[in-house]
Amino acid sequence: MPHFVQYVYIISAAMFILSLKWMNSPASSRRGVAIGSLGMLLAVAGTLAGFPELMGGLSVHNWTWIVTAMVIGTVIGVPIAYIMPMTAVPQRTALSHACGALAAALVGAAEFYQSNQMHEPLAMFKMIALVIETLLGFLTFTGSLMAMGKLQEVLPQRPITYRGQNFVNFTLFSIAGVLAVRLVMVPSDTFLFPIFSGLALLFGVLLIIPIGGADMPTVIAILNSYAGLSACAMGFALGNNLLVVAGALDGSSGLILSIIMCKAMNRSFTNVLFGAFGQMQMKVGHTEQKPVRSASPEEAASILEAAQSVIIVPGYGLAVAQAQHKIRELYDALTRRGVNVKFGIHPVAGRMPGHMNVLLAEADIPYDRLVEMDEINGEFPQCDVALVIGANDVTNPAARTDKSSPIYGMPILDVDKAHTVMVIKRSMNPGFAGIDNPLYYMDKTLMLFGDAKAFVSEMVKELPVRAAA
Amino acid sequence: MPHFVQYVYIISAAMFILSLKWMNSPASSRRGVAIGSLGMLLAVAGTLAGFPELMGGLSVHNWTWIVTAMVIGTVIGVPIAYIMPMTAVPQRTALSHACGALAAALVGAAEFYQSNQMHEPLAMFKMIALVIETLLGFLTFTGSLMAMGKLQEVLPQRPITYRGQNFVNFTLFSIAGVLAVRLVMVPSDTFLFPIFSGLALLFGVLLIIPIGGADMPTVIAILNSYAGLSACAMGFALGNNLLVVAGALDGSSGLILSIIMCKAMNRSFTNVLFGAFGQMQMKVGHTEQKPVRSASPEEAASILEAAQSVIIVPGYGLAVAQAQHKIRELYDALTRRGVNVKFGIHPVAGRMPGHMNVLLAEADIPYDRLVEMDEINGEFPQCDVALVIGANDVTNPAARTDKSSPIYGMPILDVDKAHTVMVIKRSMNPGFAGIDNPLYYMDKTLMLFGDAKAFVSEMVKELPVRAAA
Amino acid sequence: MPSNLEKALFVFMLATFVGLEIIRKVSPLLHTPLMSLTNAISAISVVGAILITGNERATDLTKILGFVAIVAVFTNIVSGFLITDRMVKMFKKKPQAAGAEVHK
Amino acid sequence: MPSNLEKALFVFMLATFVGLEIIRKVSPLLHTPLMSLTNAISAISVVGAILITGNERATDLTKILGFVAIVAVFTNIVSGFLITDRMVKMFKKKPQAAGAEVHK
Ligand SMILES: NC(=O)c1ccc[n+]([C@@H]2O[C@H](COP(=O)([O-])OP(=O)(O)OC[C@H]3O[C@@H](n4cnc5c(N)ncnc54)[C@H](OP(=O)(O)O)[C@@H]3O)[C@@H](O)[C@H]2O)c1
Ligand SMILES: NC(=O)c1ccc[n+]([C@@H]2O[C@H](COP(=O)([O-])OP(=O)(O)OC[C@H]3O[C@@H](n4cnc5c(N)ncnc54)[C@H](OP(=O)(O)O)[C@@H]3O)[C@@H](O)[C@H]2O)c1
Repeated sequence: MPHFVQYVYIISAAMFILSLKWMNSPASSRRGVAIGSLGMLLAVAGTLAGFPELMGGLSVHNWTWIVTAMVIGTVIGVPIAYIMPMTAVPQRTALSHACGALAAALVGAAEFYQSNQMHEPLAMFKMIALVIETLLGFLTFTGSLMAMGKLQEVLPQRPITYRGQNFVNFTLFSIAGVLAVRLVMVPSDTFLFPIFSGLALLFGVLLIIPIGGADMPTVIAILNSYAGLSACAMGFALGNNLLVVAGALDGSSGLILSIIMCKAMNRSFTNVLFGAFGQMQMKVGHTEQKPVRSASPEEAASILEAAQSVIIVPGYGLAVAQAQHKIRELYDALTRRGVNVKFGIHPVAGRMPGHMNVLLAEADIPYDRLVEMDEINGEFPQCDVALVIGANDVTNPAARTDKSSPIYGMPILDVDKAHTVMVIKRSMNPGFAGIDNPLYYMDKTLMLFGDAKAFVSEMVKELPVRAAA
Repeated sequence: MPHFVQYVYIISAAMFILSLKWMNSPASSRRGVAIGSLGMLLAVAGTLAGFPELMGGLSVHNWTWIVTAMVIGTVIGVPIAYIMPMTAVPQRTALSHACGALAAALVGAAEFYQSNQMHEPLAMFKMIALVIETLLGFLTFTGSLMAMGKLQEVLPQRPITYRGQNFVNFTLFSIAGVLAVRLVMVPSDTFLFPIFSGLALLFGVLLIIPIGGADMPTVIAILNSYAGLSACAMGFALGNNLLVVAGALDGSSGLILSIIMCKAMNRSFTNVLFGAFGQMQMKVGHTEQKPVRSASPEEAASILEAAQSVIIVPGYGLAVAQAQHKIRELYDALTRRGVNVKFGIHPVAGRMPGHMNVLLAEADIPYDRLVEMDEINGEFPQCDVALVIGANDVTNPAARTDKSSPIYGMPILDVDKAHTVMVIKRSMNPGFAGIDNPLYYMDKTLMLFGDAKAFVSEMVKELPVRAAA
Repeated sequence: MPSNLEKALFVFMLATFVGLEIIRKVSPLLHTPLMSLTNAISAISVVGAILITGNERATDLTKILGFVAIVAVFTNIVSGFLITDRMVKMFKKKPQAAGAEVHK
Repeated sequence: MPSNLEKALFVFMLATFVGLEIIRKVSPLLHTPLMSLTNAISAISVVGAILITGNERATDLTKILGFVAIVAVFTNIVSGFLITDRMVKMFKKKPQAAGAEVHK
C-alpha cells in the first residue's frame, strides 16, 4: 500500500517552507500566503482521507464533532480577519498564540488521558514530548492572554513586582519540574496531571506580570517561539514530521524576531524578561522646563512646501492616532509639488516589528518609499526637513551620546542631522522608555503640538490641490 | 540501549551544514573547513565504534582490510593536497569527483551482490536506490575522468561529434533503462548487473565526448551534482540520513555553481551539454587585419605610474602563465606609489568559478581588493587605466552590442569605458569563445604582446622600489 | 536503524536550519505579516487534534478536549491566512488612484 | 507510521532547501574552495563503505569492492579537507610582508 498521506505531508512541508521563503519581498508575498494556505488545505484533507493509514486501519469516527468544530472555528475566524483594524494587529497576534498554544496543550492532555484509559503503555520518549508539549502550551496560553490584556490596556501596563517574586517563581518551577519527572517515570499517576497543568497555567501569568506593557511585543515574539516548540513536541509525540517542521519554522521565526527587537533596543533577553525596566524608574530627573520652539500647522505646511526633500519618521503615535491615511494625503500633496518624500522606518518604531510598514502600506503608500534605518541614515544630512510623527525614543540622540541614558547604544534614526526638524506630538511627555529627548531643545527643531491625525490634516488643508498641468 | 551513533550522525550533519554556511566569508572559512573535518572524523569514528548497533549486534570484521584501505587513502591524499599547484585545481576537482563517484558505485555493486549471495530479499525501494546509485556513480566516474583528461590536455579539447550520435546515445540509454527496470523487478538476475554497469561507464564517456574542453568547468559542476546525488541514493539504500544530507548538500552546491556559470555565460544547460559550441564554428569571419596600437613594457609602466586608479582584469591567461606572484609585485609597486589598484573579477574568468580569486589570494593579494563584476562595473568610467591580463571573452564589448555575436547577452566587465585600456596577451588569437574582440581595435587601447608573467615582470623592473619616507 | 526520536531530532535540526536561514531573509517590511503567517502555519497541530478526536476509541473527555482544540486551531488557520493576505495585499509598489482604471 | 523511503524523502527535501539557501550565500571569492569542500563532505559515503566491508558475512567480492571504495573515498577526505584549508588560508585581508614580524 503506498503511504499516500506521507507524501502529502512532504509536499505540505515544502509548501510551508516556500511560503515563508516568499516573504522575502512584498512582490512575492501574496504567492507565499497562497501556497501556505494550500499546504494547510492539503494537510487537513490528507489527514482526513488518510486517517485509516495513519491510525493503522481505523477509519475516522466522530465526524460530527470534527466537522462542527471546524465550522465553528471558521465562523469565528473569518470575522476576526476582516473586522480587526490594522492598529490592533499586536493584540490579535497575542490572541492567536493563545489559541494555538491552548490547542497544543489540550491535544497533549487528551493523548495522555486516552493512553491511560486504554491502558496503552506510554514510551518514555513519548511521555517526555507530551510533558513538554503541555507545559509550553499551557504556559504560552495564559502568557499570551496576559500580553494581550496589557496591549489592549484592560490589564495594568506597569510591571508588577513584589518582594520574594523570584523565590515564589523558583519554588513553583521546581514543583512543576518534580511533577514532570514523576509523570514521565510513572505515567499512570493521572491525578498529578491536573496539578501539573495548573502550575503551567499559573506560570504563564507569573512570568508576564513583572514585564512592562511596552515590552509586550518582545514577549509576544518569545511566546511565538514557545508555541512553535510546543507544536514541535506534538510532532515528536505523534511521530509526525510535518508538525516538527512547522513547529521548528514557527519557533525559529519567533526567535529571530525577538533577537531583532532586542538588538534594535540594545537590550538583552534577560533584561526584557527580568529587567522590569520601563516607565517607572525614569520619570524622575529632567523635570526642569527648558524652552522649545513650536509652530502652527500653517507655518509647518509652508516649510514643507519650500523643501526639496522631506523624510517622514513615523512612530507609535501614528498608530495611536490612526493617522496613516492623513499622512498619505500629506505625502500626495507634497509629491505633487515636486517634493521628494521618503519614510525612515526604525526596526522597533511602533509596538511590533514591521508595525509602521503595515500601517503605511494600508494607506497605499508605495513600499519603495519606506526606507530602513541603515539606509536612510546617510540621507539625513542632505535632507531639508525631517518630520517626526508620533515617534520619540527612536529619534533620541541621547542614545548616541549620553552614556548614562538607559537607551544608550540603541541605534537610532539620525533626524538631528537634517537641516530642519519638526516633531508632531501632543505634549512634552516622554515615550516608551520614559526619558527626555534632547532633540526637542535643539535650535533647528520645531515642536508641532497636537494629535497626529488632527495636526496632519490641518497641514494638508494648507496644501490645496492645484490644477495639474 | 541509547543509539549513540545516531546522535553522532545528527551532530555530524549539523557540522557539515555549518561548515558550508561559514564559507560565506573568507574570515570564517577556515573555521568552516575545521568543523567540516571534525564532522567527518566524528562520523567515521562513530561508525567504527557503533558498528554493532548499526549492524544489529554484529561487530566489525575485516579490520585489516578497512585500516589498510584508510592508510593507503591517506598516503595518496596528503601529497595530492600539498603538491598540487593551485593552477591545477580544476583537474584535481575532476579527479576527486571520479574517486567519490567510483566509491559510491562500488558500494552499490557490493551491496547488490552481497544481498544476492546471502539470498536476502532486496526491497524494491532499496533496489531502486541501488540502481540509481550505481548508474550515477559509474557515469560520473568515467565522465569526470574524461573531463580531467580534457582539462589536462591529454585528451583532445575539441568537441567530437559524429552523425547519428544522438541516436546511438538514445539507444544505449534505452537499453540501460530496460535493464534497470528488470533489475529492480528481479534483483536475482545478477548477470544483468555487469552489463548495466558497463553501459553506465560507457555513457559517462559518450556524454562528455561532444563537449568542448573549455566547457569542462560547467560539466564538472554538473558532475559534482551527480556525485552528490549518488551519495544520496546510497543514503536511501542504507537508510542513513547523514548520507542523504551530505549528498543533498553536495548536489545543491553543484547545481548552484553550474547555474551561476551558465548565467554568467548567458547560456542554458542544454546549450552547454548538447551545444557542441566552441572553438570550431567561430574561427571563420574576422580574419582581415585591422590595425592595433601596441606598446613596450617601459611605456606601459610609465602609463601605470602616472595613473591615479588602475583596475586589473585577470583572465585565463593569468593561470596559464602562472603570473599571480609577478602581479602581486606589480600591485605592490603601484600601491607604494600611491596608485589605487583594484582587481575586477568576472564570475567565469579563468576555467572554474572563483579561479582568479584563489590564484590572486595565493599571491597574498588582500581579498578586499578583489571586486565582483557588478560592483566594479560602475567604477570603470572614473578609472584611468584598465589593465587586462590574459582575459579576453569576459571583456568583449561585442557581448553588449553585437546581436550576431555568439556571446551576445553575456554580462561583461566594461573595461572599454576606462580612459585607457591595456591588454597583455601573446597574440591576436581569440579566447575560449573563439571570437574576435573589438576592444583591441579601439583608439584608447594599447596591446602589450607577450607572456603575462614575462611582460609583467618587465614592467615591475621599470618601477623600482624607491626609498620610503 | 535509528529510533523515532532520533529521526525526529534529525528533522528538527534540519528544519531549524531552514527556518533560521529563511526567516533571516524575510523583508523587514513584512515582519508583522510574517508573525501572523508563521502563526497560521503552526496551526498545523490541527492534524494532531483530528487524529485524537477521530479515533474510534476516543473517550468522551478526549472528544471534548479535541473538539475545543480543533475550534481554537481552526480559528487560527482561517483568520491567520486571511489576515496575512489582507496585510500583504496592501503592499504596493506603485500607488493606484482609488477607483481609477489601470492602463498600461 | 511513514516508511523508510518516506522519512528519507523528508530529510532529502529539507536538506536540499538548506543546501540551496546556504550555498547561494557562499562568497563568490570562495567558489573554488567550496567545490573541494563539498567534495570532501560527500566523501561521507565512507560510512557505507565501512559498513559493507566490515560485515562478518562479507564475501570476497564485497571485501575487494569495499576496499577499493574506502581507498578512493579516503583519498578524497584527506586531500579534500587539506587542500580546501590550504586554499582558504590564502585569503587574507591585510597582506603580510613575507618573513616580517607582525606588530600591532
Ligand atoms: N516595535 C517594536 O517591536 C517594539 C517592541 C518593544 C518595545 N518597543 C519600544 O517602543 C518604542 C518605540 O519608539 P517610538 O519612537 O515609535 O515610540 P515612543 O518612543 O513610544 O514615542 C511615541 C510618541 O508618540 C506620541 N504620541 C502618542 N500618541 C500620539 C498621538 N495621538 N498623536 C501624536 N503623538 C502621539 C507620544 O508623545 P505624546 O504623549 O507627547 O503625544 C510619544 O512620545 C521604542 O522605545 C522601542 O524600544 C518597540
Ligand atoms: N570560469 C569558469 O567557470 C568558466 C567555465 C566555463 C567556461 N568559461 C569560459 O572561459 C572564458 C574565460 O574568459 P577569459 O577572459 O578569462 O579567458 P579567455 O577568453 O579564454 O581568454 C584568455 C586569453 O588569455 C590569453 N593568454 C593565454 N595564455 C597566455 C599567457 N601565457 N600570457 C598572456 N596571455 C595569455 C589568450 O590570448 P593569447 O593566446 O593571444 O595569449 C586568450 O585570449 C569565458 O569565455 C568563459 O565563458 C569559464
